[in-house]
Amino acid sequence: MLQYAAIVLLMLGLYGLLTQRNIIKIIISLNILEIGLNLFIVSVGFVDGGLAPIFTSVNNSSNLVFVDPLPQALVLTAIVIGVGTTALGLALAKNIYQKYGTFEIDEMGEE
Amino acid sequence: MSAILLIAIPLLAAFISILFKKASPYILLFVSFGSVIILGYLPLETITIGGFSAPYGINLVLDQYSLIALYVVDTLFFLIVAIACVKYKKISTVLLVALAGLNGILLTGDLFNLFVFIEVSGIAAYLITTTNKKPLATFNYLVAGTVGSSLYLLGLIILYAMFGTLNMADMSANIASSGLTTAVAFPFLLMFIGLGVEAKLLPFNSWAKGILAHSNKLTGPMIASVYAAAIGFVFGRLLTSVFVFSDKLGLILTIIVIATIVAGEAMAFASGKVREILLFSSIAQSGLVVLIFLQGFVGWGVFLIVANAAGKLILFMIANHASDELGTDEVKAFKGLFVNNKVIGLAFTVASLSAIGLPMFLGFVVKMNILGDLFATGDYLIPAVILITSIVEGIYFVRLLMKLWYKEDNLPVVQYEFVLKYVVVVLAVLIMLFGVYSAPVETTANDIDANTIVEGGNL
Amino acid sequence: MMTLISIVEIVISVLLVVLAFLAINSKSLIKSVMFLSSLSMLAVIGFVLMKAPDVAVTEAVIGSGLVTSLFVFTLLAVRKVGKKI
Amino acid sequence: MKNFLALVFTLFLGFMIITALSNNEAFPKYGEADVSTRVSQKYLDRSVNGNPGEIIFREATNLESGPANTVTAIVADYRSFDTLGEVTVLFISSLGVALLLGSTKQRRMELDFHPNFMLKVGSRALFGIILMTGIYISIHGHLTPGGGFPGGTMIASSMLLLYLADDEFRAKIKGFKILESAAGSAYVIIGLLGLLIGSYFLENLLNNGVLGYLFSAGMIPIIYVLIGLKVGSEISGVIDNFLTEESV
Repeated sequence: MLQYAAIVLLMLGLYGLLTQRNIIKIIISLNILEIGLNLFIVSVGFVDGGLAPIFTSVNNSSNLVFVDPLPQALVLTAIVIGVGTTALGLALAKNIYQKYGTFEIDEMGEE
Repeated sequence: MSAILLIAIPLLAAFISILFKKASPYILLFVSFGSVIILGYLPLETITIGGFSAPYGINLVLDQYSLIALYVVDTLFFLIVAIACVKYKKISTVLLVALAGLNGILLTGDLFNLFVFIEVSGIAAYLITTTNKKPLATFNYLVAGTVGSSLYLLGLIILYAMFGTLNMADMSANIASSGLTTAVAFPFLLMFIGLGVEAKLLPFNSWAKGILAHSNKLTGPMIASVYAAAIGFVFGRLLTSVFVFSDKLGLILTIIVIATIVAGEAMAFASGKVREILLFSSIAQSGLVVLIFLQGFVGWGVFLIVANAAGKLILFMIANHASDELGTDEVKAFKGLFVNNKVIGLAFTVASLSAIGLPMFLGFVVKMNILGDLFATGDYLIPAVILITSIVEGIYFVRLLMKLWYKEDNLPVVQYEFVLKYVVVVLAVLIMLFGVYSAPVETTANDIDANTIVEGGNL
Repeated sequence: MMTLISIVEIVISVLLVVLAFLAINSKSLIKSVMFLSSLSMLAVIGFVLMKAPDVAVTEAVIGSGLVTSLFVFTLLAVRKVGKKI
Repeated sequence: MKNFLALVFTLFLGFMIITALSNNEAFPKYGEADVSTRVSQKYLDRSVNGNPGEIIFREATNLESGPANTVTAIVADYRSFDTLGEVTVLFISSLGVALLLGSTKQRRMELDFHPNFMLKVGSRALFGIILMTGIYISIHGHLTPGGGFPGGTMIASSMLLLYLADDEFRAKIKGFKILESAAGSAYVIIGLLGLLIGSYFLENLLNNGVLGYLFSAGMIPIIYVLIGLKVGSEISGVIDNFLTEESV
């Protein structure tokens, strides 16, 4: 069920990118797209009834059924990359605002 | 002395150079020159990282294909940096990280690692294009690049869920043994679109117009020749040695790519600005590169990238320098530019004639061999497309050249500094040398064809 | 039968989609930033449901903590200069 | 109207993806992923280079990869080259924000809200707690969930708290730059040491000790603390750039 929500989130992010003309809204849609993608990546590795892939004093042996740890490691990287691009996008948005005085792309007018 | 130094040393230099602001341009020059020199001493081998063997750990693949790719990308990177680093001192650390990212893209043998390095060099590219002083164009490039790499990651994760591995060699073995070519079509299409955004293929290259039409001496050559070459090599590696795709999918992709070529040529023909002509012809050429790899010709695809990258560097460097000085890039303002700087004019002419594919130049050798191989496989549609586009290219390049050489009364006064002249002339001489004496080119191309296991091609 | 976990999962999925739609289509920027922040918190719960504690901690700290504050700082800097947002 | 059409198109695209995935027999249904056919089964059993048999918490010694948290084992040991790339991504984006927004003379942006007494005192107290949690999570990355990245961001958010508590507060950016550069180059030098002393780049040279103890997993805690410091200083730099403006 979460996997379907992740795909719909991905598509809503794409929808936001296609329709919104506001710089901040575009960055928000980009974030929604990335959250959806991260949820989908982790959902690919989910095993029903599996345990979190950490050895603790409770689930302490390697014979237990664990969830797939590799997609979680990939998502750690994807989240940090998403933050990197969002920080850059917002810095660009501030520059654009200083130059054009607005966030709406249509009001900027391509000079 | 292992290939990992090509990535570790630029990263170490980047981390250190944020402390020594004044010395960072010289660190950049030294490291990029060093990375070209190191290439001579690297044995061709697969390097595992962290001590865990291939499908479980990450490995770097240094075979003949990636050695040539590294030579091309690193040399052109050093030439651009040598010219532009004095003016753009502020972003030398960014250029160091871009060098590490590009070397990573060409070396890595792991699909997720390729995604990370595409992001590293992509973010470095966004920062390089901020020197264009066009924040909206950089913002469009950032959004397009991020969406592209997100789609690439989506396709990669679906493939991981199906085959359980992230390593390229392991993945291609699983795909070939499983024989699910129809099921692989969808994730492969996502990855193709993801990379297509970066390679300026047709439906997703709107960002390229904003970036390259207002480019300067650094962004123009960097994005149009170095980054385009790196992405071309990635396409080569993925299309030929990883993916096996069915007839139907091969046809769809060929149609997308041919549309890119035709549209690129048409827009270049119709455009009035020098940089726009070069921009659209570089879009068409990147489409041609992908087309050649789709047909499975690895060797000649590599040399098509080499010819394009060298030619594009000369064209964009000269055009951008002139438009920086004159302020506008209308063809009318450039009239008679080469009359009083003959050397630059000669180099520009050599580069554009090689792009068209006229005899005596590297472009001709590559195009003739590709057409020969295509005819051998009994395929007539694609050679026809290549010939028509070469003719269209010929028309608008010659028209441009005539204007630039035409003797005018008020000649635009543009001063080219010595380093730029020297670099451009050396490249032009190389293009002519390999055009005339093309034996080594043919042998290496057949070598690459021989020892790259061509998994791709229509099943 | 509907265990507690799968009920929570369905509720989270529906909320995720509704919040994402609201975040995109809401009029004022501050509102959509708040929706984005709550969307990221729900994603944290989703990660916990999918037995991914590492990712949940990272998403919580970075996703709803850092990203929301960066958005709010940008909007504050802009509101000081320009018209209402 | 255009928005509605775009919505219909994207939802249709989503439906196409869901159907394509559901009738693709190699793609496992949600929850039925078979980990044994995947690469990650060897990560769970720590048997990439040799099968150690059953691994018991606090008893297994000298495994090929020390951390008890398998995700940390993958991120920092099996695929540590990805993490090096990721640290570069954060490095380059914080450098980019400094290039885009920073300038030589910066001063705090005057916002129309001023911290009242409660915020000033409260955040002084909270600052210590959040900083300690951040350092705790970075150090215990190999045992408990979290690690270098969330730990570093928590350290940065404790700096953020100080920014909110006081209008004139400016963190020592020069100090953060030195810390960031030192931690980053230390990480690459550890990798190069692995190449010189061991035989692989980023090889884990120290022995892994007993699974589950604080001083186990060889180099991984050191690498994660370095990443935590680096991420913390970078994100504080980003926050500083977002909260200041050019002083005229």
